[in-house]
Amino acid sequence: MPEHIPTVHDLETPTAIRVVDLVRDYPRPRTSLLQPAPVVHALRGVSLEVKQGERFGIVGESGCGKSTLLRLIAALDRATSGHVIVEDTDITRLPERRLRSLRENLQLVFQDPMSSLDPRMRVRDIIAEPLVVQGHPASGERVRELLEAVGLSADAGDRYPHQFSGGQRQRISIARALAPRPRILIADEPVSALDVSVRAQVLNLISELVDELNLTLVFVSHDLSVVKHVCDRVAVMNAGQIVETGYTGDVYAAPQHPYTQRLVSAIPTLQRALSGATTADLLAKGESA
Amino acid sequence: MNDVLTVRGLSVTVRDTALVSDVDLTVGAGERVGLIGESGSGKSLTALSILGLLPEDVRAGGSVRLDGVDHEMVGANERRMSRVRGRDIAMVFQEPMTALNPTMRIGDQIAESMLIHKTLAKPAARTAAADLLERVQLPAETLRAYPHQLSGGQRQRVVLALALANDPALLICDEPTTALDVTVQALVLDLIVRGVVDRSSALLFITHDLAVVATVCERVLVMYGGRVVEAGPVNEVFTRPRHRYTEGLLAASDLETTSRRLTTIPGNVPPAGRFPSGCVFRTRCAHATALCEETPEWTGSETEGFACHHPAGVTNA
Amino acid sequence: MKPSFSTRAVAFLASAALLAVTACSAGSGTSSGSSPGGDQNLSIGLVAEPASLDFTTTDGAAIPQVLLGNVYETLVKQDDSGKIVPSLAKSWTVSPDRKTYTFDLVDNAKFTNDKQFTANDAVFSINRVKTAWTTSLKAAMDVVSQAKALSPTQLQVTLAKPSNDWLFRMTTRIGAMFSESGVSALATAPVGSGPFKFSKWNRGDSIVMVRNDSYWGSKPYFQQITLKYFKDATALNNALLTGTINVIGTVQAPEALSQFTSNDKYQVIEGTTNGEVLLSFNNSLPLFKDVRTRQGIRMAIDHKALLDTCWAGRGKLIGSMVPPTDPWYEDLTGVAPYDLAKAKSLLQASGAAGKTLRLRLPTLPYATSCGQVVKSQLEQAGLKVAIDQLEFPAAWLTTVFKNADYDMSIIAHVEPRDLGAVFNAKYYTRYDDPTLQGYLAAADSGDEAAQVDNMKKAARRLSEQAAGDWLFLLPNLMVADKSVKGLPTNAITENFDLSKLAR
Amino acid sequence: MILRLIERTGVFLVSLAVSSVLVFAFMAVLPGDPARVALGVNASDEAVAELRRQFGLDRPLPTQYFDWLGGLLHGDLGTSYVSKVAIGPQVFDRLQVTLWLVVAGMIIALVVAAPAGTVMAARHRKISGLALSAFSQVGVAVPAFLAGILLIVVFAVRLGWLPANGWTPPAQDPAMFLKQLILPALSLGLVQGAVLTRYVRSAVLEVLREDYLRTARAKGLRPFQALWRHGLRNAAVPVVTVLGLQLATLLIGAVVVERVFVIPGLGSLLLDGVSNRDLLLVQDVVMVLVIAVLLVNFVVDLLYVALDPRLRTAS
Amino acid sequence: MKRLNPSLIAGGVIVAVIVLMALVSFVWTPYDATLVSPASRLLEPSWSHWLGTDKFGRDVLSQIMVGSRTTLFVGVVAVGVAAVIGVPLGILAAMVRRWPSEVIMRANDLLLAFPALLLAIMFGAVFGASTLTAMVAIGIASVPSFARVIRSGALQVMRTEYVLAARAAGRQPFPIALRHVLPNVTSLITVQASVSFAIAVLAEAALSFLGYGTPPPTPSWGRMLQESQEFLFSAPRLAIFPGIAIAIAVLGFNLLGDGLRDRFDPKLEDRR
Repeated sequence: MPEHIPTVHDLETPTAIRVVDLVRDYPRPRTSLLQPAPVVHALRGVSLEVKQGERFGIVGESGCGKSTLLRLIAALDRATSGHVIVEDTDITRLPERRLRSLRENLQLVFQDPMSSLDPRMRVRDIIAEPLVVQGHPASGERVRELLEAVGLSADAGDRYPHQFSGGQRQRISIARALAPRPRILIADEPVSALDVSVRAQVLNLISELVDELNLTLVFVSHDLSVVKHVCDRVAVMNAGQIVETGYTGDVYAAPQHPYTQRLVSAIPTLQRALSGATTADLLAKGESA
Repeated sequence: MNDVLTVRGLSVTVRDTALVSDVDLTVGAGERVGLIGESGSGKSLTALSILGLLPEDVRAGGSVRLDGVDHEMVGANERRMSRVRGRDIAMVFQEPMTALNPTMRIGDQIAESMLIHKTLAKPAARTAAADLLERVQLPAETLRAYPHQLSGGQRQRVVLALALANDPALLICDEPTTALDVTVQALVLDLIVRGVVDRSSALLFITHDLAVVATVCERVLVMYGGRVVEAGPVNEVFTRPRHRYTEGLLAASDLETTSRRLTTIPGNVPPAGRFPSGCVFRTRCAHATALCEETPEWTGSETEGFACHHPAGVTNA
Repeated sequence: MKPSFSTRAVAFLASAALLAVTACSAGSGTSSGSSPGGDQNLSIGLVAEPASLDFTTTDGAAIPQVLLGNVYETLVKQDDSGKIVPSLAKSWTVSPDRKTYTFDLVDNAKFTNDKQFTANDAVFSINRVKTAWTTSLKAAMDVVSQAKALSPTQLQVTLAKPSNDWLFRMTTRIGAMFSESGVSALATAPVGSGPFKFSKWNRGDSIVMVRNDSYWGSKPYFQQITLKYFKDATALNNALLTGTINVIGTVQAPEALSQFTSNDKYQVIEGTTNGEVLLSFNNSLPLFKDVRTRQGIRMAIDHKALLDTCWAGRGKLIGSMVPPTDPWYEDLTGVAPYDLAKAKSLLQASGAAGKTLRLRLPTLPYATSCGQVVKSQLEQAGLKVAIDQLEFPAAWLTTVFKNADYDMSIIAHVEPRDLGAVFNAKYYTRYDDPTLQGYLAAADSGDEAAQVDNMKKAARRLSEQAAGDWLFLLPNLMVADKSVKGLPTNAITENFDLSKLAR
Repeated sequence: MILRLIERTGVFLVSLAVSSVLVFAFMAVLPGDPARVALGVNASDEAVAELRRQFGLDRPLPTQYFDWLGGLLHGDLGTSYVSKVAIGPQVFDRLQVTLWLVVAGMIIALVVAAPAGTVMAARHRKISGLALSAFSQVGVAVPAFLAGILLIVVFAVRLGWLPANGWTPPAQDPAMFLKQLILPALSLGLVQGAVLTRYVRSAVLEVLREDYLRTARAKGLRPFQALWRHGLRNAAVPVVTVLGLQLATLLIGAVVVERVFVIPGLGSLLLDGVSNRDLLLVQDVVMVLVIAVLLVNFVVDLLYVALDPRLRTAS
Repeated sequence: MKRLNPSLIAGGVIVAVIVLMALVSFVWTPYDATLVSPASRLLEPSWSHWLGTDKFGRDVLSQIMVGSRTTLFVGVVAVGVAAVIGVPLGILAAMVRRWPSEVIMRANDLLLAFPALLLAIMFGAVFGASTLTAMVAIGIASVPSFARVIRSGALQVMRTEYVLAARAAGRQPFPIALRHVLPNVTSLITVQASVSFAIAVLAEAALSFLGYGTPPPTPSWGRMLQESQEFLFSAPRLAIFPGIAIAIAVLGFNLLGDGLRDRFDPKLEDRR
């Protein structure tokens, strides 16, 4: 699928992440002994490139394969075929023990603020975990520094996750991700479980940190509006493939692929609604179930 | 236009904690009213107390009246309420994946709503069910399917079909599309709107999504901390918010802004029942003063007004 | 272990501890004649169910209890007083050298397969013990050098050497008379000449016997007798209380007797058995080679208190390995009376005091019960006792009985006249005493008077040497509906005679 | 669906094969030479050797195993070392007895547990629910044999209504059969019922929290109607699992009740076999029990499919 | 907000009393629990013997006190064996790939085909009847239920994002099992342990009744009950006291299990 290889916008900038023709099939539990196990094609040949310092968005609906793609990029899962190259290292087939530099340079923030923090650990230990694993001294100093960076007071370290609200927990998650001073931050739907009033805070925080620490950001969301706000470039995924890639403004204003067009038109916005758009208008480009 | 639903002074408490206080709410025939609020604002509890389906140890107070039902619905006994539910009021819940009985065929589940209220006899109910499925754009084979064979969007349409089965005077939707993808959401929202418009039913639509409520509804009530803080026509409230919370919410959800920084409301939404006394928003409000420790009076009419000591759009001292 | 350790049969086996009720032939009640209202049924509750019906290849007391005397008959049998009396043999003579026995047989006995009983069947049965039997008891027949039929009603048996014991053993299962053509399915279809026929076996539950209407002797009263088996003493009691059974053949929970004694619907029968409850010592161990240890232990035990505590005071105190029904019985309880002070000093002297002895008990009610009393009493005399429970029969037989891996044990030896068999260098008691063996040999080969005299000496020798401690003699305890007659007072034979029972 | 059946059958057969090896191996390490125990301790070594040869105990273990397995497949369970009679008919008879007992017990348990558990769940915050709950807790805590003894004391000995013990095959005397079945089935059923009640309660509680029950009530079903029409079938799924497990446990667990009520069941046959070192008998009984348990599991598996359409095919 | 529920309090109090009784019995009992004294056999309850004496003249109260040690021993051994095998097995089955996991769980199901009592009797036959062998058997028979419960709990933990985060941070499987999975299934382990404890106590009683339980002279409630049988009519108290003790102990552990489950299971308490 050569047409899906992203256009490299700036040849000078080194590549942070390159994904080449990535395929991931999951066998489903057999339904019979006679037939081979059915296969779920989670990724059907995905290629993309993220430049250093870029804010790259991935948008798609549930089951489109965006989470699988993230796991492969973070070496949390094994590809069926294809390659993932992070900062010039092909990590696709590396054994766990040789992933040390990836584990330091690439960190993740997850969607669910309830499930992303171990309820039995103190916040201080949660934040220090990546450091301890990598063999760095987990000084209280560093933990305090991180807490401060995400806008939490230093005494938050002594408490347990359940003592925090959703937004605060997401801050802790971000602090943990930043602990080993990564160069790449991958955020998987980091705000979709948050209240609107808190969502803005967390989005601001991520933005600020990315700027301040000069991070490469890969931001995954089902919400095109959020991606549009945060990211420079976006890839739209559907059914295990990238259907469209481009600058977020362009994709949003003039979607090329029919799926993207349908997606964009289905998003209700306040402006459109106030100017008289009805639910029927959301379906302008056809419908799906 | 007569009022289908009239709620007066509704309160919901669990043990001694108030979760919803003093909610007044009217929905007229054919009217689409939105109830918007973040988590813990009490919007779902409000809906459940209208239906009388609150969890066991949660109590409702105040008054809920429905046009055509000759009794007070708060505190009414199960027998009376079960006659009202599904016939006069129907409800679509948030989570389509679990809202249907996994061991019963779709057709039977839809037909059941009609059989219970004896609106139709068995064979007729069957035909009616097929008809309803067609209205929500599902094929007739769906009748024989089990829920697990359908996608989330399809299931939500089934739930909508069985809610509309008896042409209810009032349809309550509680975050009906939150769990769905955007493209699916568009379809379901359209089906809901068409369903109520066709029947001239009243709609009470609950969501946290401003854009959705603006698209679906004509009038909106904003809830925060178990109270209605502002009410009015969608265009009015979303363009000229009076309550400081509405104002903040609008700003925080504006992702179209060209600035990299979004406007935020400081602090977090407190858990249900832990909101401050007086003005529930005062702990997060930049305009709060000592005055806000007193509960602000409702300003304006029942359909259009707000409860704020320092409303926006007024030059304040 | 060799098949035989003397001319004497090793009578004891697993049966011992199974507490067989062995009933004597002469009942206490009046027995009915030949023509009662014979349509009556009776149900008797027993404890140990047989594993098979073939006592020629399967050990245990349960099979002869049911079949001997009822289905199979012997040439001679024991009466209530222990005397040997005629059965299938009308009379017999012994040659002066005491080696040749000539039996005159009855001429009207018939097997249930309709074959007449003849001297040939007797020869066949006696020879078959040597050839086809596989149980250890067959050794009792080793002394026979020849058996031959002089006529259809006359049998001559020649022994290799004189043996008083042989004739006695002929009253036990060894002497059972089989039909030459009736041994093909002994395990399931026994054929005998007795007053009852085997009818049905509901395994795990009951055995049904029906009257043999063509029996040559006086016919039994009951048409059908069901023997029901209960593993649990309480269940047995309940069965009688609720009318499921009419007779408890063996009371296993003597403490529970009070509920019957206080109720005039029931009669309680109490007599003696052959079951000496023995606290056995492993006499091959250095500690037990010292007679002071053995005597010390005997004197440390307060037998009266023990009997009261563990068997509700039912049973008889005996001072040696002889029950009161044997002709050479003497009361030897005074040989080693309870004397704690003396016991302590004896144990001190022998160096046993302070040592830990393993008391390895079979999992049987009386052993478990008495073991705890023995432990407590011995510990007061300065010993330490560690109780081990071994599953009976398998584990106990292997560990204690076969390998003699024990210090002390408790088991009831219920075989008749088993003194010589039990106190023997090759037996698990490991009691090696030439003096004793001398007395026993003399008893076996001498005439009746010499036998009684030598057996008395043997019993006294055992008691004085404290080869073991005889805790008590198990009582014959039966409970029955008041109306049941003919129940035996004493239970000193291998069988439970059903033919005397009546209402 | 048929393919699923074949697969389940495959799993069942493999489990059978593996467990047969386990059972055989376990018996092979059981101390106590069966031939010697059968003959008595004083038997000569020659006689023991002869018996061993006769029973084929002198052959290599794998040969013995396959012989045994072959016999099993033909329904021939061999001949007992101790009683020298065929084991098959015996085991079959005893199994029937135990099955009557267990099934009667389970029926009583179910009859008690289903309504009681449902009420406990539906009224779990009300006095009636709590009272039932407390009652079932006490029921769970009473050992089955103690319950049996108490029942005998009260209903058989004191009141004389029913026989204290014993067993009559139904074909022989149906009235007596029923009379004798009542007390043991009750002592088994009440205790199991108490255990089952707790599972029914939690299953129903679980279901009561399900969204679809709320949907049903929003349709206009009254709480009990909603539970009846939509809840019970769903609650049945976890309960069936427990029922299967209980049935399996009871096959052998009934031995205690068999002992109390003097019932010639499989459990008591096993106990006798163990103490007599009737090795082949024990091996056969254990195998039959294991087969029964696996069979129950297999049936439970199939029942799931009947109860839960989600398991039929993943669309 | 986690509140103490009545089950938890009741269960906790009962279990605490039993533990206390066992501890006290090491230093003090009214009488020597194993001393046979024919003179004082079968005494009715009185001021000197609160619960009377048995047929050996042993003080029933003292025996019940010392017997609580056996009860606790029984539970600890059975639960210990079950937990030590079942917990790692369950966690392993949750963490390995599908096939090995399938094999582990099938083997586990197979063990389920050998009911506790059957195993106990067979173990008794092989290793000799003793409390320890019986309880090891009961423990082994309880492994499947432990493994199942722990596996399903561990699977849930493995699906959480904090485990994903730990893996992304470079944690190896073993430390993940130790630091994240184990602590988060402890509540399940506690509940299961409590329930298995009750089962073990009941099993000991049943085994004692069959003669495969605690051998004399060690006082055990199960054996006291068994020994009391012949006195059901003349001295029913001999059965009643140990019977009540067993029932209360089982009740206590069951209540504790229920209480812990209610407390740990967020679904049961809808409100925070």
